Amino acid sequence: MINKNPYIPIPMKVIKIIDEVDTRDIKTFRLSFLNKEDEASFKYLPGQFAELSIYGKGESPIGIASSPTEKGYIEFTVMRMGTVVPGTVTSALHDLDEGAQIGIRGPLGNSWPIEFLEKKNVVVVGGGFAFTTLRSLVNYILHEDNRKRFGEITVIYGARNPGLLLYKNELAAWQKRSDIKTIITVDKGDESWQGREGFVPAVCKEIAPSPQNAVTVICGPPVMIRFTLPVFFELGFSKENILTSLEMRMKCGIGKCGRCNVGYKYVCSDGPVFSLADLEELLRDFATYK
Amino acid sequence: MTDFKQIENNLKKEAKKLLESAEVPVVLAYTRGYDEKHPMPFAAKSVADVEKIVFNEYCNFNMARYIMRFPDAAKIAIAAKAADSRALVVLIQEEKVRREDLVILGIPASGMKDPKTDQLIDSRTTGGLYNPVEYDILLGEEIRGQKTVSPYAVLADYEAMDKEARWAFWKGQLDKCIRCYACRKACPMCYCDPCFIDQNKPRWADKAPQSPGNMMYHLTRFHHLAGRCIDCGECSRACPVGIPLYLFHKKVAKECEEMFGQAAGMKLEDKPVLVDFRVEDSDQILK
Amino acid sequence: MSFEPKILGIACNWCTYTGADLAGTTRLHYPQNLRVVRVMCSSRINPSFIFRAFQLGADGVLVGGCHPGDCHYNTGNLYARRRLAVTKKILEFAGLEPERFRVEWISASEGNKFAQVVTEFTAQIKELGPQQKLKIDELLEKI
Amino acid sequence: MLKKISIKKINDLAAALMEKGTLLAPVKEAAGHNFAEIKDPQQLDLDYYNTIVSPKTVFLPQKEDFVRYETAKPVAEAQPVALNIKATFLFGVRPCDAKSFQIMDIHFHASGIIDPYWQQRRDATVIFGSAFDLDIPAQDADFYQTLGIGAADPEGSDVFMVKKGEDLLMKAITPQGEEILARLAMLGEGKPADKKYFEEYIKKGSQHQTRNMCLDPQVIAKKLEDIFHSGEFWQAQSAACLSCGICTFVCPTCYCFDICDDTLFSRGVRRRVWDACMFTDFTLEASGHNPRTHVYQRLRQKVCHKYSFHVRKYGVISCVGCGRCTRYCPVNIDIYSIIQDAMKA
Repeated sequence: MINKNPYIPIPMKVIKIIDEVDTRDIKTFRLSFLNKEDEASFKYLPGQFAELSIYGKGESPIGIASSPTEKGYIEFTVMRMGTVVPGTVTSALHDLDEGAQIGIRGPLGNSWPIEFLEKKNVVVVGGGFAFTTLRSLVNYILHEDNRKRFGEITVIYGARNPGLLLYKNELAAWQKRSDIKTIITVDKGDESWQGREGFVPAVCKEIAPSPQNAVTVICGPPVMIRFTLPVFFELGFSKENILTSLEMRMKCGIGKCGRCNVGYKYVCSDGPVFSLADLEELLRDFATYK
Repeated sequence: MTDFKQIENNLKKEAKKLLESAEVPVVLAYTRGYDEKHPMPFAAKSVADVEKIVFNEYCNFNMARYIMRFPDAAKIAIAAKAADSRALVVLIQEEKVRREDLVILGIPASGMKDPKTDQLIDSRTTGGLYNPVEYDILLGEEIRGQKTVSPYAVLADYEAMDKEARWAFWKGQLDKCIRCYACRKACPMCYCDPCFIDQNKPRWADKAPQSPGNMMYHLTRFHHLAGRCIDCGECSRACPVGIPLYLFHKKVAKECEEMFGQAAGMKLEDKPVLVDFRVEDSDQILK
Repeated sequence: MSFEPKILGIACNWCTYTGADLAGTTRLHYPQNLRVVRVMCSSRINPSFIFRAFQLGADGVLVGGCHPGDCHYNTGNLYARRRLAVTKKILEFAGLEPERFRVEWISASEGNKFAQVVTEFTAQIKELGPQQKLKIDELLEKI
Repeated sequence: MLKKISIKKINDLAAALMEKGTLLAPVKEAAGHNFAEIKDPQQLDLDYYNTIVSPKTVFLPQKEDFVRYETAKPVAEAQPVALNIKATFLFGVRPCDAKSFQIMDIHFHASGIIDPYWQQRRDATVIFGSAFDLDIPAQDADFYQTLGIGAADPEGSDVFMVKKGEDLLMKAITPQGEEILARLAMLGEGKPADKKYFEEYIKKGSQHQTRNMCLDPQVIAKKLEDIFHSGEFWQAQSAACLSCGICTFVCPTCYCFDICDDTLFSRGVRRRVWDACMFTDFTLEASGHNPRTHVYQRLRQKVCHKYSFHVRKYGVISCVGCGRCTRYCPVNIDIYSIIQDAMKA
């Protein structure tokens, strides 16, 4: 807990805003702490999230995109929502300029199970905009202090087209490294696209990561998850070794407001990371896979 | 007047016939709740369900509320008392349901009671009609010769109040509101999705149950029901804190009737008064 | 200090707003208490606008539209007439002050009438004093 | 410690409590009683069955302001709203409602984060429980016996009160109760006969008949999990449900809330407000996706949350059988009947 009162956000300053994609509706916000003591107490792990808060608009739970190994700031990648119901907070975030102040509450939720992943091969599968906490995880593992604790790292990341890939510079850097296997794919390339074309499930099938001492971490749109899971079952991954991150409408983020339950677990405080074995146990109002 | 038991039997008989014919997959009626005094709205979907149908003096729900729950049903049969039938008429006028998709089982009833207070639900709290205005099959004898009181007679006390007294009255009443939204959910005419009060762009009022938001919610809702409210009184009976919403609705209905010469939900061929106009409407109404 | 009311004007684009323009270009004087919002037609006015205006501190609301029969969209103001009549009644029934809400038909050529209505209405609202009943005090006044 | 006071002098007791802090007790309103602050000792009224809205309003008010801000100013300048907590006496809580506080405590203490608003109010409040009158049969809607709560169950109260003829017997149950009773000089000492009466009343209370079925939390939790995906069952149960918020708002163990900003021009306040899982937009996400679009899914959520999820997560059923949801439901949906049907399903 970072604040005496868990409902009151701490102030942060937007120090950098990066436009991630061609469509200009996804931006990465780099935030720095205004108070030193807040920074000291904000200890997080990849996979956790925080409530971004804009007074007058509301709060939005967003996964932390930076890695705890990056010091001095935290990053969030936010998409401007609003097809059916206008995304009040995300729109307001997108309208911010560098130098603005916002509030955040966090870190919240569990994280990717770092201890469980140690000494194992990690297959990271991401689709589209859901790559944020996976990026955090990959950067965490790739950090020189941590790299030795993990086995082989394979990243399979896909987007609809090249313009929609997040973190393009980082992806390029990963592709140059020898201690990580990075496969980038797009559903459909353009004239300048040199890389791979194809849907994420098909690429996973082609790459066929070995289930031997391996864990896969999957995050992406429901349709991608639905078709990717059978591929990993076929490859021989057990349900305990398939991890994913859920989202639900949240308000408090600390398991009090009673909104984000899936079965008897709250996504905000018991999740958002669940293994497929955990999920099987829970009663869902809807099924994104099966 | 046909007694309630007889109506129940007729209702069962007709429901059975309709469900057997397979032409009508849903019959909207009433069933026993946790005791006799607390019946529940009920959707009979098979012949086996027919036995569960009941009708007694506490079956005062407006069944028109449920008519849009069955988008897949080719035809719906519905047990309709006077107020329910008027609600159906408005829904038909507003093209929420088609007349040919309904089998209206009309129930002439007087002596309905509110289970909370055991008081008669008569013209004091509801429209003052005993016979449905629109039906296919009437499940009992038409009620004639019953003393009819103007549904607006109950407004006398309220109309006698001066402006400040009216404000004090409504402010006091509406401040009690806990915003459970039972009034709009019980109302057969409140079918908007989303309701204006749930919109977040623009946000008309805050969510907290305090005076400004309550005022906005109720005043706008009174407005939205102007010329459409068929005076079933469900909103007031649903209210857990006992706000007499029916008084305001009745007053608006009375005024609409005086200004535009038409009561809501009486004839299929009418249009609700606020989606209609006459060139010869007088500017005097704006004074 | 004398009471200077805040009056919200909601004017239809085709008649009243143009009429207000005319009043301006012909240098007619009228009180500056009116803030005008332009809408495409008087029938675009949602009754909630009026309730909300009073909540946000308006002392009066003046709606202007085309004369019945002259609507740019043929029938818009005929619907508006019925609707706004009901709005006025609702204000009355709730014990609010319907006299703070006024509807006038002002055509594009009636700059004079516009100035006259605004002058009259402002004087009337001044007489009535500040609108207190619906105004949201809590957030507007103290923090 | 057993004390007593003549019911005729109950207003003196009210006056004494008002001197020491805020006194909250059932007050008669148009539609029935509700807990409210007693401003005049004469207002104290023992002639009620139970309140419309449960006393959870005392610890979890429908509206709780967190922070006030001006949108034009930096976030750091926002002002948290101070909780002006005063010693509070919650008078006349029925046994089922007193039990509900303990159930809510579990939730508000869970996952390592204690809700500060709930806890501070809870700490400052002394609960005067009051037995149901055993001479009056329980209302049809009630079923607290099913949940193992007696009509004169002192659990959850700091002081428990029982009427004996013209007297009100008051027994301290907790140290806080002892303390406050010791400070009330107008109370007389309970005689051995009173003590006996009190003990017997409590025993008799557990026999006081409400609707009752044999309910094992683990069994019902499992049963509901089994039928969770039975659309037919839930659709039939929810056929009449209007999806309004009455049942959750009057419920003593419903805690779901929304956090929302109320802003006018540049000034605003962030607050929490009760929300209800029965509302359509409860789970509506900004993307437009809503996992619970149907009425049956929402009713299922409510019932399963109370009787299954809560059992799985915290080990207890989140219901005390006070019967409010049934009593105030506009279409007479009865959670007891749903549970009964679920057991048979």
